[in-house]
Amino acid sequence: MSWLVPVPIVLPLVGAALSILAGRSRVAQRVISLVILTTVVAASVALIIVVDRDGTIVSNAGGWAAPLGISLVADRFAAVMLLVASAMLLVVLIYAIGEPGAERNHVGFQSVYLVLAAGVNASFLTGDLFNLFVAFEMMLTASYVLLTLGGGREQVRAGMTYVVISLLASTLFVTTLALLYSATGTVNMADLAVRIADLPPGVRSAFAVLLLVVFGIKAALFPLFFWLPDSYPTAPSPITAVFAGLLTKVGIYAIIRTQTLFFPVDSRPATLLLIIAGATMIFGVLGAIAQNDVKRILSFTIVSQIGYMVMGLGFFTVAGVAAAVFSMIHHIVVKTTLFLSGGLIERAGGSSRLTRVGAMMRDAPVLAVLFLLPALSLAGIPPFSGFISKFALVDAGFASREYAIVAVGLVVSLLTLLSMIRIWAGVFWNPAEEPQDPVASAPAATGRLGGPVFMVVPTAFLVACSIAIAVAAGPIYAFSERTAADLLDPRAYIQAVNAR
Amino acid sequence: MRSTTRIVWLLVFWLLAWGEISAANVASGLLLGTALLVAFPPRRRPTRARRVSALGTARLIVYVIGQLVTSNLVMAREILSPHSRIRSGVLAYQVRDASDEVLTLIANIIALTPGAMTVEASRTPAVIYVHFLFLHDVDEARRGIARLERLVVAALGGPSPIPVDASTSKEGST
Amino acid sequence: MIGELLTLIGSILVLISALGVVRFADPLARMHALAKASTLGLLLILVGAAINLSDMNDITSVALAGILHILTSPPASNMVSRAIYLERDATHTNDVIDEGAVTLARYRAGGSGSSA
Amino acid sequence: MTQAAFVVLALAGACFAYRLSRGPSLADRVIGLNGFLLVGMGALAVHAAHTGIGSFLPALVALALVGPISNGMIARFIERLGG
Amino acid sequence: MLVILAAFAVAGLLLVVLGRRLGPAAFLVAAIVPAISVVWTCAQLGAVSNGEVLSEHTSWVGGLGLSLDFRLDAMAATMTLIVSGIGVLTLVYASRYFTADTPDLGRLAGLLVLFAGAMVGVVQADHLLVLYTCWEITSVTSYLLIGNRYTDANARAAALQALLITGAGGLAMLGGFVLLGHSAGTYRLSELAAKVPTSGPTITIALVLVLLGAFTKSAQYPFHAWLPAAMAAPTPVSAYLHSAAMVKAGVYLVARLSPIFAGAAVWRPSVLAVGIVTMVVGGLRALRQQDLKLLLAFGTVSQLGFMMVLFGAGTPAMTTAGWILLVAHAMFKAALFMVVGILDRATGTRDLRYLPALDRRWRWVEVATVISVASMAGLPLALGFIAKEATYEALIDRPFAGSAFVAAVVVSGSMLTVAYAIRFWWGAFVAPRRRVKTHLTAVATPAPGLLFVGPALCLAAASIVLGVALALADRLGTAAVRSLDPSAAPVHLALWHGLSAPLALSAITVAGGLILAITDRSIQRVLLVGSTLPKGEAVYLSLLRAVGATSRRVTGIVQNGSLPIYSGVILATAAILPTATMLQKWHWPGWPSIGALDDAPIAAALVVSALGAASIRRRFSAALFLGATGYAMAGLFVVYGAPDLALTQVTVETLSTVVFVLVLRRLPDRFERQSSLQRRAVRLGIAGIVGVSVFVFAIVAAASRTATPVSEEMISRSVPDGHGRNVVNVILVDFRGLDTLGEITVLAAASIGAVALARVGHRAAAERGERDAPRPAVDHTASSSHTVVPRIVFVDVSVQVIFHVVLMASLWLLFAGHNQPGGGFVGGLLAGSAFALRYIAGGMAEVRRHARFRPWTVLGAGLLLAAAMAAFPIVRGGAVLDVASKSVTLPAFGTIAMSTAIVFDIGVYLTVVGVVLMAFEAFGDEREEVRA
Amino acid sequence: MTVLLAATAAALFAIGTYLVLQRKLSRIIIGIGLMTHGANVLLITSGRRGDAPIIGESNSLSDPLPQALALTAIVITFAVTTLLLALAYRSWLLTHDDEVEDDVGDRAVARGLPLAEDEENTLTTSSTSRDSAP
Ligand code: NA
Ligand code: NA
Repeated sequence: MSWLVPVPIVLPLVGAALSILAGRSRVAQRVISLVILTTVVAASVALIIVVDRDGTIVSNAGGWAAPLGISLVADRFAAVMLLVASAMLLVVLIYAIGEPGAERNHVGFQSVYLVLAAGVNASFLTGDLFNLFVAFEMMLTASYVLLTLGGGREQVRAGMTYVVISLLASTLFVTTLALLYSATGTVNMADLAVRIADLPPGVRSAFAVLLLVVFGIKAALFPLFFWLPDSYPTAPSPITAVFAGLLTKVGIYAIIRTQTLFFPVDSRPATLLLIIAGATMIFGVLGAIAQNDVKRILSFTIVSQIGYMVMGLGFFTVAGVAAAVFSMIHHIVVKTTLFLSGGLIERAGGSSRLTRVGAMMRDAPVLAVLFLLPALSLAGIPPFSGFISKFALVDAGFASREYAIVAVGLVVSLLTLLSMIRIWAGVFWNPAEEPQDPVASAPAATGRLGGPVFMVVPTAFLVACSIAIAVAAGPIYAFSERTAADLLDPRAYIQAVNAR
Repeated sequence: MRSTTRIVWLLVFWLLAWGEISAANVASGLLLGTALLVAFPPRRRPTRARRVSALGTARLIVYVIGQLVTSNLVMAREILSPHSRIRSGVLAYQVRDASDEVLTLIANIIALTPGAMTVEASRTPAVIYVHFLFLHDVDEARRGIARLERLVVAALGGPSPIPVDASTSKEGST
Repeated sequence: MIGELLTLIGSILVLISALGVVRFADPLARMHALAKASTLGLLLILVGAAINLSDMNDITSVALAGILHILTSPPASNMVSRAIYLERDATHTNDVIDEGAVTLARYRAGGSGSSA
Repeated sequence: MTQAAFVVLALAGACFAYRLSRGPSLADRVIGLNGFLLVGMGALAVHAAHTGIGSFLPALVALALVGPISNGMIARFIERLGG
Repeated sequence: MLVILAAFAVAGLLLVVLGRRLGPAAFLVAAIVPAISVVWTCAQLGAVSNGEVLSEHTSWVGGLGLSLDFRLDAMAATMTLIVSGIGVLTLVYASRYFTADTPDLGRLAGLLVLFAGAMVGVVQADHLLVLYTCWEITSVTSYLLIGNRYTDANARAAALQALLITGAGGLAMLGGFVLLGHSAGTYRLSELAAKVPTSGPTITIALVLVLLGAFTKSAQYPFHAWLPAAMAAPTPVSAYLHSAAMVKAGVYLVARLSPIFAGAAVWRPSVLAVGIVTMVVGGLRALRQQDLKLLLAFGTVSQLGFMMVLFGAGTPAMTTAGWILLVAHAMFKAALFMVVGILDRATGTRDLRYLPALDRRWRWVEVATVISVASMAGLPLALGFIAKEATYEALIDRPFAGSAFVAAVVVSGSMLTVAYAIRFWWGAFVAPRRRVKTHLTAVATPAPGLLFVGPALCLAAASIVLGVALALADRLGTAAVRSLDPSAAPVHLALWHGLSAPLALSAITVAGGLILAITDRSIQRVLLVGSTLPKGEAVYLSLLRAVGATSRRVTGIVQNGSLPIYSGVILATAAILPTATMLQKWHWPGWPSIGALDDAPIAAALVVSALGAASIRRRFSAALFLGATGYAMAGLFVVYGAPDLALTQVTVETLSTVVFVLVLRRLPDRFERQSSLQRRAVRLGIAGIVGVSVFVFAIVAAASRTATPVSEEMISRSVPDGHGRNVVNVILVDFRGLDTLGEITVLAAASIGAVALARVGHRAAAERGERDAPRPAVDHTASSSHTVVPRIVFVDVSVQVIFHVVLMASLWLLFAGHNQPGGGFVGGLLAGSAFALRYIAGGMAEVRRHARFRPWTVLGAGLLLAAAMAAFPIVRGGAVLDVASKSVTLPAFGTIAMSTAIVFDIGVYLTVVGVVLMAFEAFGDEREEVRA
Repeated sequence: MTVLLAATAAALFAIGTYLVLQRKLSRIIIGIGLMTHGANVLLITSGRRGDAPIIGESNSLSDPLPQALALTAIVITFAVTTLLLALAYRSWLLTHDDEVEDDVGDRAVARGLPLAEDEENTLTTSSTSRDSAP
């Protein structure tokens, strides 16, 4: 089955090329994207089944065994992220197509979107640290383009912040790669795992922290997250949804992957991770409470939620990492859903500012449901998936006797609830306080569903997915536990890569 | 230039690049050169076909090399000596054979020699403006350009009546 | 040996022109000085290198570089000179004679169709 | 003698670098950068002759081809901008 | 049990979504499921009363010990009956309370059903986390119910307050539960007693956390404020949530845990203290209310405190009394709320100062009121009386330290209850009639219908029936108390305990209450004591404000919106954190060699040009310095032995310059603002830190190398397996072809972005014409819309000559690349330079005239070629990018090695050409666009 | 790695950092360019120094892998720089400057604009009115 592994990377690239060539026909472009992404989802499903059954699959690009070539490694962690991510990409694409907006009609949109998909998928699958850099760049460059496609003033300003910070992160990544190669003579991840163990302890720990900072910028950790809430909200909703759902998770993925794979127990920055986790949660959620705009609030809660995942990792136990993995799955789905709902709200209300919209309960009850359920899930209210995630983290934290961070996590979840409720009240209950911005778009006619069918249905589907995660939490958590066990004992990974 | 000339020129370049004359290189050079000229056809101008003179070209080259050496010496003296002999100025020179090729070749050769520099050229009228660094004798400088013009025209196989064609004059700006 | 000598002479010519670029007072004059480095100096270095190299492929490469340089560098330096000339302040030059002043004036007036 | 050529070229490079950094006009800087490139081309050739290895000659060819391009672009730029 | 809970959920959701059209009838539909629950529970009563326990277990998240465990014992059955039974009555009542024109009744009915289901879940849960789950669902549904009339600001605020306070308590409780679960090794309530240790700091903390949850939910002082505020909810909601159901959850939890933890040092004192204070404060506040509903709300607070006291003590007798009070309170309080709702609907006010007098048709309402009030006051014959008697009896034995004090407070608290009970009846019915006699302002208020009064009457009847015919409840009560505390003695509910001390206390209570009620006005000053206590609202409000203010202050500082500060923080973090970590286990490997002499001029050039770029205050010159740095980098690549890099660097640098020129020609050349000295000092500081850590890292990392690099193998296998002598190129197109594929993708995406950004203004125009498809390559109309670039003769002709040469050179680099420096990238960049020449000669029109193909086509074709070369081997069953090679021997040509790697490299080449063309497409046009 | 080149890389990083911490996008772009050069110095020096890695020309070849990696990094930086320049260009079209402005929303929060919702005010009013003294 190893032929399946590169499919999620290469297929979108072929699609992107075709899409560029098919520039004169939007319909053709859409068909290409839909077919490609559906196929990728199918491939991801197949991969996760096979990987869970038979163990890690390695596919060597070009047929060159590690460390000569680039190994693509599908283990449980990669497979599950791949599946969730590609499903999100497909659903959001349908939403984007369903939105009658000008920006998504740009001739380049579909191809760049496919490049983003390829980059995200490659980030999960690659077993080579430099190739991870390239995958990041694919993903990021595509994201720069998607963010600024409209060319509006806010988008340009936000784009500057986003691109500059991302470029700094990329430069730091290259620098880290250079230093790592300098110290070890390899960039293959399995190989690095072996060679880093031979480095002096100080150097090892320093590299752990350096990699943490590098990926921490992408993952939006404190104090590296400030760019995120300034840039994400300016993009069109489907774009923000993908960014929010996937891009930061790719950063977290890289953090979890590198920290567990490369560094032996004594050089993992566990305490630092917990401190960062706490600060990220707190500053993120305080930021969310201070905001007045749906998308900005949601953006800040991305940050605070990232703190939870880092907290799970910081325990470095199977329970903790499993909780982190489960959180990632949950959060990708729920956050994407929330931004899609937010897009519908913005469309129906003509604005995403809490003061400009209001009392939408009456006109858009469907949107109310589509927002409330994922919002409660995000805040960790049972029985939704967010609760399972929160409980798993709390459970892991108590098992590790890290009471302080657990307490922070619980308080932050209450504040998260407050921030979600502020959106709920501001959008669906409170009357609008300010008149509509005359320049901004007027509220669109919404109809009974509260929006165009092909926007509402994908959103509803994701809401159903997030509920399904809670219902099927048993098997999903069990899978997360197996994933965590794999991650914390990387011998199987290394062996699979090095098996010639 | 004719297409065949261009292809040959490209082939020579190709062989120099590969540094080896082999059947494969010649074939590929011809093939790619032709392909390039087909894919990116050079703009055809209604100019009279010239017959490039080998002797004229050789004489031109010798002249240029001589100029190169002498002007370099003059320039070196100027740079290294404490006293400045600089007496600069711009001359306008009307070219008799006003074809683009001649104009360009004159302008470029002037650029190769220190002490003189083309600063502007116009097609109609066919005038080049040359900046001299040591303009002690204006007439001598003009004669220098005229000599160059003669050599260039001889090398390119002129002189020819100037074909006044509409498209060229429209495009020429200055 | 002869190759190395040519190389050294070429280098010295380049250095002299560099001194000229430093010493000369106005941009056009500096341009003249640079033309020295870009022609004879570099060509001598290339010839010297070609003599010293043994591989035929390498020699042809050096030759190619030389030919291409002669081909491409004049129009470029002409363009730079032209830009300097057209944009400089006509009233503040050291030129003893400027037969192009008319052209210059017309250019400035936008008669050339330039949108600058 | 090769070493001497390198030293001489380095000195020339320093002179061009001086013009590049002092200007004062943009054209002067272009001249400086151009000279800098020429020194680079010269050094490449000397290097090749010195080591007998032709690996860097394609770079020499490329420089001969593309070096003037930036000059031309900048010239067009100065034309619009002035000075 | 799970089936019934699921039925609640499904029915609730269906009503929320589809119940819109039903109008008030939705409530009758909604009553079906609770009715089923009542019937089902009654059917189990026989078994349950015999002490049997029904249980169900369904696994949920095995790995976390989460399973859906439910059980029905007598206590759970009691609560289920209360919750479902009163639920049915409330829903019937609501169908008359709301008029048909009220919007969204379906949603309200559905939420009530959902809430009822969650409440049933709370009482039937046998798993702490399932209990928590249902608990939180009640919080959320109560939020939505209280705020249902969202146009009312009070309702919204009250809903939020309820949610936040109970939510906070819930989270504390979750923490406590997890701690308990970890200590006991089980989350099963039924197993907890056997397994949990009852002392130790962990248990203490856990219990405090759990109690926080219980106190907030049951509106205990000082967390009680949300309950009176929640009276903004429609009255049926209050009647249900705030008397019978939700507020009992905390009491229920305490009742469940008391027998297990009463021995723990923290348990009894805290529960009793909180309960006592709540009871008194609630009573005092109730006496001061003019709004009947608020009076009941504070009465509920007081009664909940009372119940806390009873259950929290953890003695069997107190628990018994608690059980009776629980049942009694549910009945009389729900009935009274319903009465208030009826009055409110009919008269338009709930203020006892303005209520009109009601005529005889209202007698059934008054009957229900009198009975319920009597039960509340603990007058004989009513169930409330028995509860009070049982309490006094339980306390008289002084079962624990301080019980005398508790008894005294309970008596006083009960006096207050009597007083506000009288105040309620008097204010609602008697006083208005007296006012009518004096002022003659009687209004004929229409009497309520049967279904409206019925539920209240039913509850009142139950209060009397149970109060008189106690035997009915005897068995259930015994079983319930024993299900909580197996050591409890049988409950014997008796109307008449004989002339005993409890009776005397009851008499004192009633008498005291009467006196309080009569001297109402004159003791208001005393009652002000109640309002001088710190108020829960105030605490809540100041907390909420503090959170808001803190969040804004912190966010204002941290998230200040300034990119330089963000960059500075990131760079400083990236420099300091790793270096500091390294310093913790510091080991200096010693200085490496100073450096080769060859490098010195290059290093100098690098640093000088970089400094130039930093110091110059003109945009374009800075770009030139960057270019010089780039060329110096190429020099470093040369001395380090990296020809491909040198080649790439010079071509990239040239094209960068081209792009810089294209863009910067539009921007003003000079930077204007000079920043303050202080800012520059900070910048310099961060720059210094970054520099130092790079230096340290570079030296330490290099000195740590022990292993041989993996590239040794690449060198040895380049020719035999990679079929190329240029190892770098073999790496790029073969060993690490995936990197290259990704890289050209980045190029393509970036160029698309550049075109999109730079040509935003053009799109609208294009949309009108050809649906913004990329413009065709040969666009003769284009030149008319763009300024004609001044042509220069010598440039025109030179470009004519050089153009094809450059293209030829690019092809040479492309094809030679596998064996000598070159390759697709450099080739493509050089070909792109050819078009730059065209641009120099004649601007965009010239580029379009000669490019022949649309930039998009070139870009797409290149990418497709490369991606297809990568994908094709997969189809054949090989690995991605698997290179196939074949040697062909032709006569006169010799052996020619054919490899798919070269096809891949052609793809790279085309992509790069496309990118350069796209860059011109983006920035090339002379005309400056309209401001968008 | 030598002290000289480590110091060169450090200098490039430091100067780049200094430029990146400014407001004009063109300066930031140049700063990032310098930092990338610094990273490439580190990359190229992370491998062995030697003659061009072309088989058959020499016996002491330089390490080809960092070269390939650096090449990829150079091209990617070029691509993204182009995009950033497009942003600068667009910014100039919109504002006639390429200055990176502060985020409007963040500034609003920092200036302490009140929360728009009426939760707080409502609570204040309703809770005082509710418990009216008789
Ligand atoms: Na991100
Ligand atoms: Na609002």
